[in-house]
Amino acid sequence: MRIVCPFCGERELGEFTYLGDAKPKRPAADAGEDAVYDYVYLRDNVAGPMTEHWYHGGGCRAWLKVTRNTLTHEISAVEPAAGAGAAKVGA
Amino acid sequence: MAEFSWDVRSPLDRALIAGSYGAQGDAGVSLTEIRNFDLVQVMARRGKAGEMAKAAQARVGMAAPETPKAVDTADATLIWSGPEQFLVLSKGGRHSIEALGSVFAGSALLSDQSHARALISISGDKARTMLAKLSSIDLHPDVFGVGAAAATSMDHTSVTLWRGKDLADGQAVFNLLVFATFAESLWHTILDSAAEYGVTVGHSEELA
Amino acid sequence: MKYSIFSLARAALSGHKNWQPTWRDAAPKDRYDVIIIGGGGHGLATAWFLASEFGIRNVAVLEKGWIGSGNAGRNTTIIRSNYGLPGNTGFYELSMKLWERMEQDLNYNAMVSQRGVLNLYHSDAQRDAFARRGNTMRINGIDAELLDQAALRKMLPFLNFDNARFPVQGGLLQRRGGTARHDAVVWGYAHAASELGVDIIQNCEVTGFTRDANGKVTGVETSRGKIGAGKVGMAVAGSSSRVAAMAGLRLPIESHVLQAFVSEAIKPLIPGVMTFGAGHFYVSQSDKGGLVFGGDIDGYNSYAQRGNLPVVEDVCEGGMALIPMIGRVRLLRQWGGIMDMSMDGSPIIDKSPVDGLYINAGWCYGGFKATPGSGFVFAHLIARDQSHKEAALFRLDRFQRGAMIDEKGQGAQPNLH
Amino acid sequence: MRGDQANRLNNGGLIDRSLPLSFRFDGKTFSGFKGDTLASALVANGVKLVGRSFKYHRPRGILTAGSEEPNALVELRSGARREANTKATTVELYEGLEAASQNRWPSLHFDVMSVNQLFAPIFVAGFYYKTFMWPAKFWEAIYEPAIRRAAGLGRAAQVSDPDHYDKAWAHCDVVIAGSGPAGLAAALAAARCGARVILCEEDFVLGGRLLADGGMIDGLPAAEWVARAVAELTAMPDVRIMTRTTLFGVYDGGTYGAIERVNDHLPVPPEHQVRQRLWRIVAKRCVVAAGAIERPIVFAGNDTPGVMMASAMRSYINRYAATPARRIALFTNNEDGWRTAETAIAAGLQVAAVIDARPDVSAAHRSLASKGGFPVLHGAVAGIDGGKGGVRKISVSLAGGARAEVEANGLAVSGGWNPAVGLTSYHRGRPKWRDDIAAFVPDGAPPGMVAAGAANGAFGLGACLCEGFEAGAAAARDAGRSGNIGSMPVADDEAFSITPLWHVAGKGKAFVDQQHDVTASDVELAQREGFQSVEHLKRYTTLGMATDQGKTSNVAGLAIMAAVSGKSIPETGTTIYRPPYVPVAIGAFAGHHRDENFHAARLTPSHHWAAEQGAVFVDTGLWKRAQWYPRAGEKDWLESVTREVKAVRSGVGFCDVSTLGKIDVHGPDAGAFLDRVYINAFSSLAVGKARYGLMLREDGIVYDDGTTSRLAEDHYFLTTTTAKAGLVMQHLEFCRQVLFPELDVQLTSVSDQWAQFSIAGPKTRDLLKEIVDPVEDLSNEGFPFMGAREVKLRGGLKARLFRISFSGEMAFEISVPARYGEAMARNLMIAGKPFGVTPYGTEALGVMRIEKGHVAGPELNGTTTAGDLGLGKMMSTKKDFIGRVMAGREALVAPNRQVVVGIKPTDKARRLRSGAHIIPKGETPGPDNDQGYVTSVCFSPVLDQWIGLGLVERGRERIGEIVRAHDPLRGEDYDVELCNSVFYDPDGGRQRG
Repeated sequence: MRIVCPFCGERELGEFTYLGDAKPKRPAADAGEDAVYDYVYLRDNVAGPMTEHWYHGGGCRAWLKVTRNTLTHEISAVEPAAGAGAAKVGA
Repeated sequence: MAEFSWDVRSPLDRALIAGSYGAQGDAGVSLTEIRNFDLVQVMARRGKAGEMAKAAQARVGMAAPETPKAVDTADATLIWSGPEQFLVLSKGGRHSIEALGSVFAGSALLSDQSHARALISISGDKARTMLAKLSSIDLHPDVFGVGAAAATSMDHTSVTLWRGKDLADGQAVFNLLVFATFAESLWHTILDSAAEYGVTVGHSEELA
Repeated sequence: MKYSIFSLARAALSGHKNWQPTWRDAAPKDRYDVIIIGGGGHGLATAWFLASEFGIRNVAVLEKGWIGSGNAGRNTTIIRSNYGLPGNTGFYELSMKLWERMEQDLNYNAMVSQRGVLNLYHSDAQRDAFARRGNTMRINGIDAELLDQAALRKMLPFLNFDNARFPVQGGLLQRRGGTARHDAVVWGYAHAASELGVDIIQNCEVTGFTRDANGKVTGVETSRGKIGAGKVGMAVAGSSSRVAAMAGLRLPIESHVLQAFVSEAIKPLIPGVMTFGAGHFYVSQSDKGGLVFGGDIDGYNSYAQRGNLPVVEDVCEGGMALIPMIGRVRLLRQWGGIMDMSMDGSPIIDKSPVDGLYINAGWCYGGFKATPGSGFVFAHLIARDQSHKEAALFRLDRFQRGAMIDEKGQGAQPNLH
Repeated sequence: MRGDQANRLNNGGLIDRSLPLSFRFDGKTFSGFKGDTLASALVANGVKLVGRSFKYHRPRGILTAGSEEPNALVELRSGARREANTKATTVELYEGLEAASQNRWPSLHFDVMSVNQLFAPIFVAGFYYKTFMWPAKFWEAIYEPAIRRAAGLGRAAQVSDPDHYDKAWAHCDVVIAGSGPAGLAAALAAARCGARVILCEEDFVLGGRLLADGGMIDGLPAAEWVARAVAELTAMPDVRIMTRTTLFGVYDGGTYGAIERVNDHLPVPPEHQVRQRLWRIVAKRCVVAAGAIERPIVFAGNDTPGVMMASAMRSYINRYAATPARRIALFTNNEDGWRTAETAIAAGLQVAAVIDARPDVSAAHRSLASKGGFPVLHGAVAGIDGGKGGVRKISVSLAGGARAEVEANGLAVSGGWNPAVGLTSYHRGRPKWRDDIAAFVPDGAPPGMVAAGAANGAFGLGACLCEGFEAGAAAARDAGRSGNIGSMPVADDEAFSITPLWHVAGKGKAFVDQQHDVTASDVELAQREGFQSVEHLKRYTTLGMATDQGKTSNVAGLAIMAAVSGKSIPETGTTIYRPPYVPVAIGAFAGHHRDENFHAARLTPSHHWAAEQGAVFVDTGLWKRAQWYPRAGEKDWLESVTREVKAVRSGVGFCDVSTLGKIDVHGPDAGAFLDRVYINAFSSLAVGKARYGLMLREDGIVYDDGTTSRLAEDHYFLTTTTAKAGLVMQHLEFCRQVLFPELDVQLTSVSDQWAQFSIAGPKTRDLLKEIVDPVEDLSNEGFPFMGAREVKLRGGLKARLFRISFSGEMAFEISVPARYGEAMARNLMIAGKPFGVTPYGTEALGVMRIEKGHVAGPELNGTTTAGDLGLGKMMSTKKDFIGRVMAGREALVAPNRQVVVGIKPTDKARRLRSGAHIIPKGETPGPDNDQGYVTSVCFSPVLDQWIGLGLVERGRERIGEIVRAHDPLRGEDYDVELCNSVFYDPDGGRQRG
């Protein structure tokens, strides 16, 4: 598998670390235990295109949001995480 | 009062044995460790990438690279190291962290990496062939030209790789910054990879 | 049909023309007392235990492909009960005891071979962790031995003791561990269950659940029509989330790919099962002679049933680091299975929040060794509506309560278990 | 020179008669030529019997001339370089080659295990599932060892592989598998477009089937055309031709695996060179021009030595000038097979007969037969009279029902051709059936891949060239290249007609899978027993699971299954194709990463100094750390470690702690950021101060700990444990970039920038005064406990000084830029000499932390909470932080949790061991009273006894209770007392002093 890092270009799988589904969002501080349980433990476990967090730790250290089909491993989109460098230019 | 000497020692001080290594005959790979340099990581503050770029321009007279490139200025090399960050490589304290502090005040945060890395310069007509054993990126001259840079990994270890100016005979030069505590181990791996081509080993105090 | 050397000899005289199918290839009836979704080892074992132990024989096992086509048919065949945490320890030992009598129970030779499972350690910290685990095993009445380097040098002189980045210092050995012929386990349960009247229905994919007004599951919709059921159990590791979603459930499970490898057949080289403690590699040698080996999961969610090169390299690096004599042995086949990776690395065997639906899931990459135990406790749960005592901690709500069973201590990150 | 090569033709072939090579097979010396394979050299020497089969130990000969070979497997080389199951058909002959037949005892010609054939009526497919069950314990003791000894094929080397391997990456626009007509045409087209091309050929010569079958291309003899094409390709700088290289797999994102047998054609690799190299080829497009594999027809006795694939026979005669037999018969069901008759006649061999299963043969072939004076028999081979000496007589059942016999000592068989659909199917694709050629062809392929030529079912030479050329051009175009493509090579297409014939009914064993001894009746038995799915068939009979991956057997097997179950072949379907295309040495996948090079080693800045001191090193993750520093006369590690601890506790010592993860946290929001990742507050930390921090995972379990200092308003210096350094960095970047992007904070690893030493003991300050510039105030007031600031050293060097203590003594940690690390160690020795300074290693560090009750790795085991560690009070209630909510779950705050407590044996002479379990006094150990375990132990020089920490149920409420340390694994059981986990200086006076 090769991921096109928006900063570095296409790179080999070995440079990246996987975290998982990027859809769950960390609940607000007052959201309560059920919301956090859901965030930490429950997964859609998508069979098909899924947007995921990958870390380019073997390269530029950017966290990325990679849209990848879990049935075929085909990658259709990659974008930086909100706080990864360029995304915040001028913010 | 005891007499102290504060000798600096490169992380490759023991492992590097100047001379030839591996196959006999014309060496296909030349390895030179560059010792004792200043290396500063410059990272833009949130939303201050523009100001950081201006500050860099004012300081070295060149725009800092915004894509994976390395640019040579009169007395420093600026190497892209990630989004909105770059490394300043220089000698003799001209661009040390102390010297750069005021330059980037307010626009960027600095971290001294001078001692965190070892710098190895690789050339020779088998340099590219040898590097293909270590690097998963495409080093074809059309793809990785003079001034191209990459934050990448070799042997599962993070490195910064860039292509310097070609030598007078047209040979490509690949510069490699490796983490100091991994340097000796990676050095042996490089030697093993290069041995079949014959290697010339040396070290230098001069940036290429 | 009873299998034995005598029936074989008799059959040979008639040119083997009289053998009957090992199991009946049944067509679906309108209704069953219990439907088990998934014709893998766990599903078929559940059906056999329902019929043989709990007296429920009006049972169907629905398999979307051919039986054993999921992880039962693509694992590395290891059996062991060397777990360290309450919940796992007793359960896997229950399973081990069932392995030890399986062939006589089923009248089918699944080649259960107790040649030993050895976990190697390479540091004092690992030794201490194994000591803790081994003592847990002993306290639970399970065999365990802590071996030092001297003992291993005698036993396995080919390991890399002297020229290694992380020299082998010793190991935790469970002599009763070993391997079993994975396909034969499936066929054996199918054979025995079929003899007791269980319907094994292949090429029958479940596409939905039928529910009554109260939401209770009343049956399943399949590629071969609706089938009614008093209770429905799912044993579809790899596809648990997809099947659960048909009942509106989200599970604490991710699907990941685990690769496995076999080498060309060679004369006996490696006696038992061993795991490398300083890298991702475990190996045994099959009766046919192939080295069967594997390592870590690829690390990303996947339903593709195939993996990538970095893991192949990683596993072979581990193999060469541990057993440098296998350098010239050739890797013959690589394949991948979909692992139900749970959030603490341990399985879920529980009633679901949906009335009438029972879950057997989350086996990570350890489901094969659990096959008989899982079948037994799942049958118990379905038949009695109550967890078997050795499966009482495998509850679905344990994450909500904070009662995880986390052998590796990696937390809610499935790709690290 | 011809030597004893009785079956060598005088002329022709691609062998170099000027380079004779001598080799040994089963101890007997033979000769061959450069350009031979082991198989062709054996053929030239008239060797027919080369191996024994897997189950029945039947005598077997050479069936094919390629990597699909099921029978001619040998042990190549000897000793540490012995390679089991090596296909003689792919071994390039070299001087001094040694090979031995396998799976036989005592000899190939007299094999005791061939008695298995007598039991053949019982040893049918799956027989072992039905027996060997009684008595149960006999399986491991008797049955299985016998089966294991009998099974397997060759013997692997029993000692470490002495050769080296490496791995490399290559990048290109178009990678091409195979250099036959389609592959070469594809390479020409792509390269002329300016594409970067890699052409992989598993053979050691380019040309594929052209090498054996010749033909005319662009008006030139094939060999000449190949030479021109290769010359053109070689002249282009961006074309790389890799012979002896098999493209074996396709992975995601256009990554292909290939194995290059760099030096397998030599007795041993030259110095500094590898045996084999694994290539990871990254290509935008791939053209699979891997050709097709001729398939056998299953008939009784089809495994007799001397029965050979028709195309293989042509290879031996044309390419190697070696004649498998003097008088041959041909059995074919298709047009292509006839070429072998033509070849045999051209080589001056006798053709005994052609047995053609088709109702008609062409006029040309009829006239060939009459000219050659041999009959054409319409029918099929029904049996072979022969044995280990080879074929003697062939029995034919003629179309009309009559029988005929043909005397011949070789039989060429052609059952048609199977395109090599492996690569195109490795992403679980299923090939589709084509009736016209009676074969499976690719039905789609992984992204970026296309099949061309025979691999795509195009069997004519003209069609191969055309498909290859067009595929090459399209691939280059898709990769964004264009150029003058030149003209397409052209050739005539041969006619191809086939009448499918899979199995000829007859008496005697008819083998489908020759290597695994799977017969046609085994397939029928499997069907009878319900193993009708092709995957069941494969698993039940082991069809196609041998080292040839069923390349010659799979399709026949499923065709027979289709016939007996009354289904069509496409309905029956294929099994899943799995890489690698040919078996690949495990050593090649490992490459450089073996032995000491398995993983990188990280060295601390003072490593070489410590080595000079004679330190014993321990592996901690990738690090090599000084574990202790033995001195002459010390009898064991314990004596050394005890000395080091005493030296620290009474004087001063130092230890390199550079392995701790070190992270610069910069920016105006640095404090706010740390507040969110630690359970305790850091925004309130004063500049110049340090604080111990604890991080949780989001699930509320402790993740890591360390000391973090505030060096400036917007600059914190965070340390992590050695083990978690990389992971914590990744976690913090996740927090920064994903969870809290609004915070203006930057993170940089400075782990390698700083050499950090812990200096500890009552004389620490005395020593430091020698090192630190006198202007720095090191007094308790000037530099209080938990102070942290930059200081100047004598000579002007700047350092960071932290007044923190892991040992419980008065202690500092001092950091200097890493290249000064070694000098720092030396200077500490010089400066500390008057105070008896003692370097100490990780063992002493560990002893002192246990004496102080500090938790470390064994307690931070991924299942413990802050409360379990006795640090629950650190959890701030005034802020949100990672893990806060989940940490409050009922089971994580239950009162009966196992918590950290001190443990010491009641008998002071007793050694305590980690991993012992805690059982209440007077109870029989069992799962219900297993209350915890000992996590960490040490011999405490201060207390003069073994002590430890443990995780024990309600431990802190049970201080003073005597319990059992139960350690059945080591046969120990003794009383221990639960005690306060801080054994030494519990009120902390020493570290504050």
